[in-house]
Amino acid sequence: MTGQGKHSLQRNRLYPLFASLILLSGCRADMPGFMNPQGPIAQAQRHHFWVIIALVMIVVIPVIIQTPLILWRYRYRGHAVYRPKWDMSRWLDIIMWAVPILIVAILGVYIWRQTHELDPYRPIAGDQPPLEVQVVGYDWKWLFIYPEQGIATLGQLVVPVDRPISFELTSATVLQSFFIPALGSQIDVMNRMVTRLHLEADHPGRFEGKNMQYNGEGFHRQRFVTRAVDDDAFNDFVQRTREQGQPLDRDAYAIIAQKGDNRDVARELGLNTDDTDAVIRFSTVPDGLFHTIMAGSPIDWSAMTITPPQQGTTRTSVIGGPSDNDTAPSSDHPSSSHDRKEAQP
Amino acid sequence: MSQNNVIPIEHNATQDAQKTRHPGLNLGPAHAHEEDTREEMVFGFWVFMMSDLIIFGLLFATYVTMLGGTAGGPGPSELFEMKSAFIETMLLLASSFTFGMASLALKYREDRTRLVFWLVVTLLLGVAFLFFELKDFHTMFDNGGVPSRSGYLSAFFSLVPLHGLHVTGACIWLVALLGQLAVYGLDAPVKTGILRLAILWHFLDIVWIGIFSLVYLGGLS
Amino acid sequence: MLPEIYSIDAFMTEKDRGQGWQAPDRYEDIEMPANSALGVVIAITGLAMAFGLVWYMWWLVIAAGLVTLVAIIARGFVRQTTRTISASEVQRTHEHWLEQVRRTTPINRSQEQTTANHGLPVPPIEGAVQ
Amino acid sequence: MSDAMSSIFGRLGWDALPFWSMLHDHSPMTLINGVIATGAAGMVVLGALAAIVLVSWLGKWKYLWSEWLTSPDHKKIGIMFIVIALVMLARAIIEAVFMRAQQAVGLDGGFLTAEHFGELFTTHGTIMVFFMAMPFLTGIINYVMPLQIGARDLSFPVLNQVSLGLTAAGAALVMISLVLAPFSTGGWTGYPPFTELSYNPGAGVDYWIWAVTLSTLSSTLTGINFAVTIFKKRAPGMKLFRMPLFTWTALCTAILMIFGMPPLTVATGLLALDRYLDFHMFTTDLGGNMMNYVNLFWAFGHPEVYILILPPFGIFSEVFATFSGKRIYGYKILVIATMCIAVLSFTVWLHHFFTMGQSAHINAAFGIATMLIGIPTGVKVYDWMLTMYRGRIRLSVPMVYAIGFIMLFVLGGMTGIILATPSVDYQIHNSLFLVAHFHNMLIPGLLFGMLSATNFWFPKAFGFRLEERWGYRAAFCWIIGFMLAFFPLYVLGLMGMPRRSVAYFEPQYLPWTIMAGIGALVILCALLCLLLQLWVSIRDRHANNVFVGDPLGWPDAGMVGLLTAAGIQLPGAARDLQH
Repeated sequence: MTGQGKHSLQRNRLYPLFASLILLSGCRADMPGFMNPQGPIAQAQRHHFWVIIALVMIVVIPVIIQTPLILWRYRYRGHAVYRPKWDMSRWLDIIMWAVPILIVAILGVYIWRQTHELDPYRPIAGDQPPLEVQVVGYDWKWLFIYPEQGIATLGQLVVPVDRPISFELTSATVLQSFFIPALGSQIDVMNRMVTRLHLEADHPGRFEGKNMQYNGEGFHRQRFVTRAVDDDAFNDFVQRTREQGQPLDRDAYAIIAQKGDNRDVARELGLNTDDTDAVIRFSTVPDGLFHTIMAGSPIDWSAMTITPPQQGTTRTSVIGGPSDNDTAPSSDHPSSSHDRKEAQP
Repeated sequence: MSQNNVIPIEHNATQDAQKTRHPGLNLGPAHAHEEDTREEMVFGFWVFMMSDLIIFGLLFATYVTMLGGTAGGPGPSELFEMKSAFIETMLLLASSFTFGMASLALKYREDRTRLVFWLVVTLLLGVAFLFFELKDFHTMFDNGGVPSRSGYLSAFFSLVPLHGLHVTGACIWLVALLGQLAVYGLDAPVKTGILRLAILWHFLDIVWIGIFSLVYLGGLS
Repeated sequence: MLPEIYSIDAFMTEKDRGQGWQAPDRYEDIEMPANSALGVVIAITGLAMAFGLVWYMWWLVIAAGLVTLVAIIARGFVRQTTRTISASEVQRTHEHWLEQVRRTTPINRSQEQTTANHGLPVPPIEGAVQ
Repeated sequence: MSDAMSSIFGRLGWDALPFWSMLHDHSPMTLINGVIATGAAGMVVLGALAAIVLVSWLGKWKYLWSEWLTSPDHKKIGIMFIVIALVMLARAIIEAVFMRAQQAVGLDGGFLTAEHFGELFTTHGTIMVFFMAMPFLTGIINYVMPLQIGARDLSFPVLNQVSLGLTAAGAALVMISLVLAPFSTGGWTGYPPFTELSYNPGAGVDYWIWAVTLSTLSSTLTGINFAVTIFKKRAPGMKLFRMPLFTWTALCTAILMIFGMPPLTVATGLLALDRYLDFHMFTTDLGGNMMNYVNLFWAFGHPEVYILILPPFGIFSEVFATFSGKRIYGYKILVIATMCIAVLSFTVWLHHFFTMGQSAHINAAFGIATMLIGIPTGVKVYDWMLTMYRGRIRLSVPMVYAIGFIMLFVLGGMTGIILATPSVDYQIHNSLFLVAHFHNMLIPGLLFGMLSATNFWFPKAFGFRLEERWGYRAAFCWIIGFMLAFFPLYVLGLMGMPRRSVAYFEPQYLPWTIMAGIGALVILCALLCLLLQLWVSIRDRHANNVFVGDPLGWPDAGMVGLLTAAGIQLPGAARDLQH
């Protein structure tokens, strides 16, 4: 991405109109969100944001500038020419239609390309294979399962820097929206459905993560910290989680499934709640936990082994149908074509 | 500037009515006066039908998207009975035909007895349709086909009974019109009432054809 | 009494020519819709039904539904749906109003926001500095 | 005994009273929120009682009944619609002030409970869309459109009464929910499964469902009525392309109502079936699919925003022309642009949920379709500027609103294009940026339009002009208040602050939420200015009498009797003042 240079160039152009935004860019280092991007996706999004503003300004600026000029020039008691019956000019009309059509045409091509490029379902190319993370939304916390590592955390997501992350997401309750602004896109999570998201962090650091879709009184507390660390630190984190964490067993899960935020879970689990980040580590998770939650079927608590990596979950494949977990294909199983949720009228 | 264009000049009312007469109003030349005074009502009813059609269209679309949502419960092949659906279709088609006869009786000013006769036959056919439909639902319930069982059945029971509810409403309207006919004779409101009810009746027939083909035939094929 | 519209801005054109505010040659009776309580009934039953549904007061839902149905059917039996305003009344009102127009002093646009503004403007003149 | 009680009162119990929880729990939060809720309930009860006492004291029951409540006159029904809209506007603005105040002190806490805040944003949104905007524009169209086309009344005057009755019932239901709480916390969109019985068993969501259903039924009937009137009751010689622009926009709005309202009726109806009869349309289990709801809701929701914005476009077309002393520029172009917008509005609903995981093709296609709407809208803005060009512009009160509209609306249009870009939308969806955007369209667009129309046509309705000094103050308060309240939300959205959050933990948000809170107070001032304007105008009505009216439409006797003792004969024509 072209980054800083192009951005500040546009900034100068927009100065008179976007005083507030500029003010904001002044303290950008301090600013959360994608104006201070920490990954390629968010950086591209910031770039698009300014490109679109620059293009649309071609239509907007004349209105903002000319309206006061017209008001002054043709004011009552002014001396400008008065033509009460003038109501049509072919040339002005052609320009009026042509300019927006041209801009929309350019924008259209641009959007088509960028939408495909930044599709959250599209894997990010990288030297290393992506890190698989499974995310489950609860009222009002997020559970992160690392299927390759066989561990899980709550309240904190730890990812290695410069390695793509491939998320599989679902919700154990109502509709929610998973979002790490500094890294990139948000995506909705729904029960009985799996959505996908691909992100990458290119700076080490701590970034806010949240839920964007209102889901009850603890909504604003449904937050987590994303920690982007180097590979050694990540391995260290995995190791420590395996050693120091507690198993995600039936009792622990019952606590997670209750309504409450990270801190409530920590308190119930008997952990120190003074730590505002309230990171909760689980050393082992049941087999196929993510998909059983997604499918709403009972969890097999006897199979607490390290899960092998999920293979080849493409967007068109069916995930979590009854065949996927023969542990408990109950009769109230939904038919499972909801992986890629096509919106239909 | 103001397009509030005002010049108080007399105009020729009859000429104007000729110009704007709506083609959907088909009472015939014998009822010219009713056409002039009431054609707005019939046109308005057409517009209302369009709006109603949107409701049915959306429910059809929803039904199609929910076809997979049987959640292990009974599906079309376990629940639907072709014979009874066919009887219902025939009853409704016949009732549309008899309503057509009633419309003709009205249009050509045949005696009122004939009009009433066809209307009553239509009403009876409509009630018979409802009877069979309810019987169908009853059988479905007995076979575990209740709306709370699955998303699919919910979609079915939000679409088909809504049609039944419309038919019920149409029957009540028909009774009310017969009442008006008895009290006021064949005056303009009764005539346009019959005309509008006819539109509704044929509309419901068409919706049922949709239900029969999409829900019953589609489900059993 | 209804105007004949022959172009966009017909009224403005008439006023420009000094031909605005004409009396018609002949006045006719006009029909207006008669009062009806149906709106009020539906408002009350609609509220009652919704309130009953919210709090599970089923008797209220059924009662309100029945009243609605009866009211709509009863409305179908009403034949007196219009009232007539006689030609003489139309004429009296219209001529009184024309008289008002004649008595009112037209104002310039600079007087719009003063108490001299009684709603009658001086027509705009092409190219004039007003 | 309890059986009998429950069959009479259903599930309504003492705990529905807003001060009930206060009696059992004395924690400061409960007390503060209980006092606020009780105060609101008290205002509803006192307001209703005051109205009853006032009418009785004046001995006006018979007059109210025969001249207003049972009157089929489109002018009176229009005015009653606007009265409902103004009452609901006042309530929803006060709620907005509470929300902004909460967020201004909401770093790590605040004074409102999350539950209370949820009810506030739900009622605020529901009221503003269904019980402020819709009745307001329905009222204005009701009043003005038949006069513009020379119709003596709407095609179906009694149906018009029924529409009014249904809207009034819905508004009353929302008001009752203040006294017998709670209301839904599911937002004005009411997304399931959060609004399903299993997650929200209380009466709140049911209040929302039935209030909205009453409103949509009303609007569908209104749409039919308006469309038939415009097609069938135009004065002789008034061809379609001789209709005033406001009537054109009314026609487009009516068509959008006819086709756009049924999807919401279906959505709320199915949600009601889920909640009342244990259906599984939108539940998570047993094969339900909440995405159907989202599609249905926005198949209504997107046409709805054009239902809201097109009549103001028509109003501004009249206002710009009148106060520039000039013909409207490009009449046919404006009509065509309006029709384009109306048609395109049905093709973009998916942009309300780019983040739901559909494929990039679909997202991109809907993003581009959304931008297409920008073309005719942009053309309209330029047409209005060219209408002023070579005119003689008088900055009257309606014109101030119009200028505020044109300058601010293009900014809203720009943020709309930003939101229509799927890749960027993934960042700002569900954030305060979105909230700022649609307020940027609806306040300068819809509300300024309505207030402009009120100032513009008031003399015609009541025979005297509205006082101008307070009018200017209201207009400037609205413009400044809007900018202060909503520009910071754009910034907050870019910083990733979610909408609907009662509190937050990022200190960087604080300056902006405080600024927005100040903006909300300025808007409250604007509301007070509007009330003062009305009061002063009525007080000084004799000085501002307008005698000359417009011969279109038969004036009903007693039209303005409620407000002027003069018993004015014919309502004056505002537009004639301006030439």
